[in-house]
Amino acid sequence: MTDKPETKFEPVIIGFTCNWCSYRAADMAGTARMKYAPNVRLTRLMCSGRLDPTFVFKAFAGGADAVLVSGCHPGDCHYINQNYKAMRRFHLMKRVLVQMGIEPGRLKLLWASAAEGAMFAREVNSFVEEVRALGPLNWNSNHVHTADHVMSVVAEGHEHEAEVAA
Amino acid sequence: MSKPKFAMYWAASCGGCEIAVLNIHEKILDVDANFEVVFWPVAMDAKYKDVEAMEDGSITLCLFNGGMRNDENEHVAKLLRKKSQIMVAFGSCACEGCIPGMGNFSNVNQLIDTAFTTLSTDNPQNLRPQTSYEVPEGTLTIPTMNPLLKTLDQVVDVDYYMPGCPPESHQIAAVVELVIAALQGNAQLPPKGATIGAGNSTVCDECTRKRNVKLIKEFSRIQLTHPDPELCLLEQGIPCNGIATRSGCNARCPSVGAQCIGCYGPAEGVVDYGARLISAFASVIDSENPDEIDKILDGLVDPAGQFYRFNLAGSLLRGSKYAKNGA
Amino acid sequence: MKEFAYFPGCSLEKMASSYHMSAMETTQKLGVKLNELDDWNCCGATTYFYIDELLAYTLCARNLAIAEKTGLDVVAPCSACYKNMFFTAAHLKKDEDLAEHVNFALEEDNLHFSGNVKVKHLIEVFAQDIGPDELKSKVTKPLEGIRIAPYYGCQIIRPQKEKEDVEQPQFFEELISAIGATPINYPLKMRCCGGSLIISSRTAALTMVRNLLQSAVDNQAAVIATACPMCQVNLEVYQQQVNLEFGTNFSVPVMYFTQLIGMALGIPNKKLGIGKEFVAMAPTPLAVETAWGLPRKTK
Amino acid sequence: MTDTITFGQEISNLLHAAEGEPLKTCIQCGTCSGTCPVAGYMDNSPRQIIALINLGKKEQVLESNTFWYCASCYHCTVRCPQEINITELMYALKRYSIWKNRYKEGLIGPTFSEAFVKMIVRGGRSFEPVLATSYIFSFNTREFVQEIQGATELLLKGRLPLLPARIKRLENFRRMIGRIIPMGGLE
Amino acid sequence: MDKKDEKEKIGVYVCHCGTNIAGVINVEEVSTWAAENLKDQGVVISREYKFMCSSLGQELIQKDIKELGLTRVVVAACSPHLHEKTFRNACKGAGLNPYLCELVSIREQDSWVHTDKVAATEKAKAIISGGVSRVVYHEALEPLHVPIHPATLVVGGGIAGIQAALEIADAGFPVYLVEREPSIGGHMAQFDKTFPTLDCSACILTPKMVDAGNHPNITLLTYSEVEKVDGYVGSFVATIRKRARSLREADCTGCGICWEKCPKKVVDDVFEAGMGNRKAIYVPFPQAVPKYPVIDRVNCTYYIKGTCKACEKFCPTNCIDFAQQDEILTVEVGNVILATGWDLFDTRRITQYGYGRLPNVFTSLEFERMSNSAGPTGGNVVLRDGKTEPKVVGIVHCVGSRDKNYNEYCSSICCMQSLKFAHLVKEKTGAEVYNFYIDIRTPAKGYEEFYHRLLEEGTHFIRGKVAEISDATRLPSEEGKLVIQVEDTLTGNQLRVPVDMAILSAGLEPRHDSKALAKLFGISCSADGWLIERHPKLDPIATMTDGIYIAGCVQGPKDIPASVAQGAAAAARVMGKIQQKEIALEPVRATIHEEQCSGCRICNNLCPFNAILFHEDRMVSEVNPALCQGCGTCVAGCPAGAITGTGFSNEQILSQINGLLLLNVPKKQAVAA
Repeated sequence: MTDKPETKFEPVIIGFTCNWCSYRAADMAGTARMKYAPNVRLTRLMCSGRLDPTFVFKAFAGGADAVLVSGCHPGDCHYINQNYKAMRRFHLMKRVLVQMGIEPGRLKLLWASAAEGAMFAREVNSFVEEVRALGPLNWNSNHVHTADHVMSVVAEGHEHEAEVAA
Repeated sequence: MSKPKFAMYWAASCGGCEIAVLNIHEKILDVDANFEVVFWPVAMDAKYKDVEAMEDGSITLCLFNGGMRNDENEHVAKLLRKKSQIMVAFGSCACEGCIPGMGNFSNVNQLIDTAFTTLSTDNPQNLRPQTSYEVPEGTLTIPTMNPLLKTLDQVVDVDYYMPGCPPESHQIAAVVELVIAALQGNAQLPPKGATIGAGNSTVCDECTRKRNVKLIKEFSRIQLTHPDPELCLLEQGIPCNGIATRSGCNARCPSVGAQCIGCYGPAEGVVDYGARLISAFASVIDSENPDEIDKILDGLVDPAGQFYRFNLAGSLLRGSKYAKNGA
Repeated sequence: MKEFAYFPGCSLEKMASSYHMSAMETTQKLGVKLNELDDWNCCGATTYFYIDELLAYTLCARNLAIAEKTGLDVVAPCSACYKNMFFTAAHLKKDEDLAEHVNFALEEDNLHFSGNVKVKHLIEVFAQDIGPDELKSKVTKPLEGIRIAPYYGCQIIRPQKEKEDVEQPQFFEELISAIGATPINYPLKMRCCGGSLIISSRTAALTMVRNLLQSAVDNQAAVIATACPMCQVNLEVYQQQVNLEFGTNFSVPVMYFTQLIGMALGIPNKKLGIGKEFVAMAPTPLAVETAWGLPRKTK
Repeated sequence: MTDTITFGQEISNLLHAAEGEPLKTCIQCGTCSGTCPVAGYMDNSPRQIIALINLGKKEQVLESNTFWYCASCYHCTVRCPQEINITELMYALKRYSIWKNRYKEGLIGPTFSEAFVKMIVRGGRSFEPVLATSYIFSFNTREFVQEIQGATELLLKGRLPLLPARIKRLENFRRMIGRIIPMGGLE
Repeated sequence: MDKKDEKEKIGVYVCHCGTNIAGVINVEEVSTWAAENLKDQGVVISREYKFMCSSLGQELIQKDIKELGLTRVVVAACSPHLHEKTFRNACKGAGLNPYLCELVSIREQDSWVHTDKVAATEKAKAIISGGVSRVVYHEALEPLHVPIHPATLVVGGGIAGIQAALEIADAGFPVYLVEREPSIGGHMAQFDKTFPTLDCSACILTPKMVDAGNHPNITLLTYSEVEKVDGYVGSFVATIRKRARSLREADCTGCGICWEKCPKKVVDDVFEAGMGNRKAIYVPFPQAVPKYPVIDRVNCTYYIKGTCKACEKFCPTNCIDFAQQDEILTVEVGNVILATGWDLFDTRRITQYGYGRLPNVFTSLEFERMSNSAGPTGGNVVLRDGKTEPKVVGIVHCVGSRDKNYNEYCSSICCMQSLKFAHLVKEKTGAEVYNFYIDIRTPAKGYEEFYHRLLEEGTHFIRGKVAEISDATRLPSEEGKLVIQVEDTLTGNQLRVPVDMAILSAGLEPRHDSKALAKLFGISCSADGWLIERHPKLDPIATMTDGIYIAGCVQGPKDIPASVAQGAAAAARVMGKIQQKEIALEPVRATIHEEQCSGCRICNNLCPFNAILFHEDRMVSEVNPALCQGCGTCVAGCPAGAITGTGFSNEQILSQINGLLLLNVPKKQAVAA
C-alpha cells in the first residue's frame, strides 16, 4: 500500500447530540474558537434518549464511516434519566453491529456537559483519528462468522440444560 | 369470458407457503372455481417459455414467494412482474428475506464453504460448484448466486405484501375471498403497496397474556425457565419479539407458551425491524450501571439472530437496498 | 479447613522467626492451613519502588504468579510485603499494558500472572476468615487482665483500598478482646513507627518510636501487639537506643499478635518463639503489673 | 505538539497509577504536612515540595531531603482532600533523583536503596548483614557503636542470619530481571 | 427517503455573520451550490447576506415568503440556541408557520471550529443539505396553551420558603406552605446571631414566621409531607400527609401546660442539635409557629406502655386526642416552589477530628445552640461538662467541604460562620481563638469588613487544613487539652496547638432524602444531591420541569441573604406565571397512534414525567401532552413505531441524515463524501 498524503482518508462521521448538554458543548467549542477536525456532521435531538438505533443504522447504511452519540453526563440528564436509556441502547447496538461486521470502534458514546467544549473538541479529534485508522467502512467484506460464536454459546446452554435435568 | 389467471412461484424459499395455500381447505376449490391456474411449479408442470409466451399483464394474480438468492430467481420475478396485474410478495421470504436471508450475515464464499466443507459433507476432492462447466455435450450452467439475498421489492415493483412464515391460512382465505369479491365488483382492493392479510398493530394486540410495566433484570432462554402461563413473556425475561412484530397471526406462538420470533415482520411504517427491537429491549433493562447492563445483555445469546431472523435482507445494514457493495 | 498460599517474606526467615513460628502454630490450631510458596523471592520492600517501579512490580508478580498456580489466595504476614503484593495485583489487573510488560519478564521463569489472586494480610485471616467469635471459642488460657496496645502500623490499613475506615479501625481490638485481654485505646495506634528511616534517618525514626512507646505507656499498656516484623524491630530492638537518645526508661515488651493468640490457645512458649525478645513479657498478668508497674511515666 | 515538557509533567509521568497531572490540583491546604510524622525533619514540607514542582523549581526539589525522609506511611495520602497520592509522589521523586544521580549530600537513603536492590538481584532475598555495610560507615561513632551492639544482641538471640538466603531458580530469576533492566546496569 | 408528492418551495439563506462565517466558508459558493443541487428537494431560491439576523436580513426572507410563496425556510447561520426564535418570528411575521423554518449552524459548528477553508465550505454544504432534507418534513405546529391555577405549593418552611410564601400571599394569591417539622422557621430559627451584622436571628425571623402563620392567603401545613404529585404546570395535584399532632388544633391555645406536665424527657437532636432536651409532647422552641405542640409518638409513654396521659389530664381545653389519625389532603396548585434546605455534614465521618470520641469537639450547629441565650446552656460557651469556660478555642474551617473524600464543593457559608463563632467566643469568654482555614472566602457585602474586624479583635488565623485533633499530648503544656495538628502553610511550620474546645465548622449537605424529593417532583438533582436549576447563571430559580421552582439551599449552599433573594425571586416567577392566566408550551410532544398501539407497555416506564397513561380497558397507552416534555425517548423506544414526536419525527431525522450524507444530491455533484 502506498498512501499518498493527498489521498489521506477523510472519514465522514454523523453525530447525534442532545439539545441541552452535548449540542451546547459543541456550541461552546465554537464560541471559544477551539479547532477540531471537520469530519463530524451533527444532528440535534432533544435528548440522547431520542436516539433510535434506526438513525445509527441509517447513517452507516447511507455511507457514514462512523457514528458519534453524545448526551448529558449520567445523572445530569435534563429529562431526569433518559440518557441512561441511550446508554442501554448503545450497549445492545454495539453487540449487534459487531455481528453485522461493523467494528465496534465506529460507534462512540460521549458524555459532554454544556461546559465541556474543550473536551468535546478533543474527543472529536481523537475519534476522527481512530476512525481514520480503521479505514473506510466496508462491512460487506467484514462478515463475521457469528455462527461459530453462537454455536459455542448454544452448546454451553445445552450443557447447562443437561445439568439442570440431572 | 375466460376465468382470471392465477400464478404462484417459489424462489428462495422452503415450500411452506404453498402448503399454507393448500391448507385453506375447501376454499381452495373457490380458487379453482374462480381462477385458471396457469403457472404453479409446485402444483403443476409448467415451463418458463410458456410464461414468456403469455401476453403482458395477462395473469391477474401472482402470489410470489421466496427471496432473490440467484439470477434465476430474479429473472422469473421480472418475468412474472411483466405478465401479472397484481404482484403479491407472498410470505416472509419475498417480503423481507426470512431464513434464507440470514445468509446475508456471510458472503457467498463463506456460504459455499459452509455448504461444501463442513464435517457433515462428504467432499474428499474439495469440489466447489461452478456456474458454468464445459462437457463434451456443451456448456452446463447453473444460476449465479447474488452477493446478498434480496427481497422481492428490491428487484421488482410489488403491489401487495403478505407477511408470515408462512402466512396464516385463515388470512390467505380472507385475501382470496377479497380478490374474488373485487374481481366481481363487490369490493375494493386496498391501495397499492399495502400489507394485506395482517393486522395494523403488533402481536401484543392479539396476545391475551397479562402485561405490566416492563423492567428486565435478566434475559433467559425459554427452554431454561418455567414461565408463568398468564404473564407477558417479555416481562419474565424471555425475549419475545411480539412487541415489534405485525399482528395477524392471533398471537399463535405466545398463546401456546413460545416466544414470538417475528415472522410477520415489522409494523406499518417501520424502517428497520431489528432496530425497533433493540431499542425496546434495551430501553426496559433495569439498570443504570454499564457493567450490569452488559451482564444483563449477555443473556441475549445471539442478538442479531434474535432481532433479524426474518428481516435481515430487508434491514438497513444487511439489506441489498442499502449495502454499498451488495447489489 | 481453610487453605492459603503463604508468603513469609525475608524477615520471617530469621529476624522475625518467632512471628513465622507462631503464625504456623496458631493457624494450625485454628484449622487454617498455610502452604509456603515454592521458591518465593523478596517482595522488593519499599525500596524497590524507589529505584524501578517496573522491576518492583515484576518481583511481586513473580510471587503472585507462583501463588496463582496453587489456586489459593495468598497471605503475607509482613505489612510491607502485603501492601506491595496487594497493589501490584490491583495495578496489574487494571493496567493491561503493565501486565504485558511484567508477564514478558515472567516468561523467563515459565510463569504468568493473570490477576486471579486475592492478597490478604495474616491479621485479616484472623479477623475475617477465622473471626473473633471462632477464636474466642478456642481460647483455653485467656490473657485476662493484660492490657494490650494494638499497634496497627501503616501498610495494613493504608493506602485505602475501598471505603473502609482508615482512621479508627477496630478489628485488632476485637481480636485482643477475643483472647480475653483488654485492648487499650491510645491515640497513636495508627501512627508510623519510622519504618526504614531507622536506617536512613535515625533521629527521626527514634523520635517516632519514642512517641509511640510513650503513648502506649501513658495509657497503661503492658504489651504492644504488632502485626509487622518491621514495626516489631523498630519498637523493640531500638528501645535501648531510644532510652539512650532521650534519657527515657522504656521497657515495654512488643509481641506479635500471633504469639499472644498462641499463648491464649495454650501453645507452649517455645513453639511460639518466645524467648528471643529484647524485652521479655512477664509470665502472668500479675507479674506484668509488678514487673513494670502502672502507670509508668518517664521523664 | 509540545516540544518541551515541564518538570511537573516529568514527575506526573512517573506516577504510575495516576491520570493526568494530579499535582496541579493541589490546593496547598497543608493537610499532608500537618499529618506527616517526619515533616519536622524535612527541609521542605510535602506541601512545599508540591508547590515547588508546580513552579518548576527542579533544582530546589532535587536539593531537598523531603522525599528521602518519607517513611511510606501513607497517612498524607488517605487524608489529602484532592486525593493526590503523595506517597507515590515521594517514590517518584526518589526514582527521579536516582536516575538523574542527583541527591542531597550526606543522605543514607540513596546508597542504601541501591545496595538493597543489588542484593535482591543477586540472591532473590534480603540479607541484613550485607545490607548494613551500605549505611553503617556513614554513622557517627555513637550510632555505629549502638548499631553494632544491637546487631550482636540480635545475633545472640538467633535473629540474624549468618549465610545469605538464595532462591532456587536463581538463573531464571536473573534472566527475568534482565528483561526489565539490562543486568550490566546494576551488577 | 421518499419525497413527498407535493413539492415544497424552499428558500435557503446563508449568513456571512460579517467575517465570522464568511472568513472561513465560501458563502457565495455554498449559496450557489444549494440553489443548483438542492433543486430536486424543492429549493427555489438561495441567497447569502451579511447579517441574516439584522432587520434587513429578516425582511429579505419575509419578502421571498410573500413574493415567491415559500412554504419552507432554511437559514444557515449561528446556533439555533441563539437565533432560532428570531427567524421563526420573522417567518411568522410573513404569514408562514414558524415551525416550518429550520436554522442550521454553520458558525459554532463549522466556521469557528475549522481552519481548512475547503473542508469547512464542503461541510457547510452538507449541513445545509441536511437542513433542507429535514425541513421538507416539518409540520405547521401551534404552541400548546395551558391554564394556570392561581394557588402555589411551597415545600419547606425555612427562611427561603417563608419569604416565597409571603411574597405570593401578599400579592393576593393562595399559598400552601408545607413543613415537615412541627414549626416553620428552619435552620435560621436555631441560630443566635447572623453574620456579618450580628443581628439576633430570632428578632428578624420571628415576625416573618408570625406573618406567615396569620396570613389569610397562606394555608400552613406543618408536621406534614408531600407524598405524591400529579399533573403539570398550571394544574398540579399534590397529595399531602398531615401527620397526627394527637391534639385538636381548634381547641388548643398553646398554653404550654401539657409539656410542663409531661414526664418524658427526650434528647432533642433536631432543634437543639442533641445539646438539650424536650418533652414527648413539645413545641420545638417557644416562638414556634403554629403554637400547637405535637406528641412524638415514638417517645410518648402512653404510646409505648399504654398508660400516662398526663397531658390529657392537665390540658385545660381538653384538646388532646390520642386516637387522632393522619390526614391526607389533596390540593390543586398551578406552581410549586421547593425550598427544603440542607442537612449538616456528619462530622463523625472525619474520624481524625475526633467528634463523638473527644468530648470537647463540637459541631457548628451545637455551637449555634450553645451560644443562643435561649439554648441549652443559656448562651454560655462552656465545655461538655457544662460549666468550664474554655481558655483556648480552635475553629476548624472546611470540615467536610472542599475535600474529595467527603464533598468536593465549597459550602460557602462556613468562613463567615467561623468568623462569627470566633467573635462570639471572644465576646463571651475572652478566650484565645484560633481559626484554621484553607482560604478565607468573604465575597458578599460587608463580609470582608467583618473579617477585618476579627483580625483587629486579635483572633489568630492559621492558614492550613487541620490534619487531626487528638488527645495525644506530648508536652506538659498540652496536658488535658486537645491538640490540633496543622501545618502553618504560610511559614511552613508544623504546629501543635493545644486548645480546650474545638469547633468543627461543618459544611452543608443536601437533605438526606433530596433524591427522593427530586423523583417525587420529576426534576433532576446532581450527583451530590443538590437540585439542578434550568441554567446555572441565567435561570437559577426554575427547573427543567415547567412550573417547578427551587429556592434556598435546596439548589446549593448559600447564606441567608441569598436564600431570601431566591425565595423572593421564585415568588416573582410564580406570580408572573399566575398573571399570564395561561401559558404556551413548545409543541415538541409525543403522540401515540391508538390504532397502531398494541398496549405492550414498553413505553410506560420510559417517561420520567409520568406522561404516558395506560388504559386497561382499551389496552392502549396515551401521552398526556401537557405532561410530556418532548424528550422523545418513548418515540425511539416504541417497538411498533406507533409513537411520533413532533418537531423531531423519524422522517425529519432520517431525512436529515440523508441530507448530511448528501444522498439527496445528484451523484456527480456529491462532494467529499
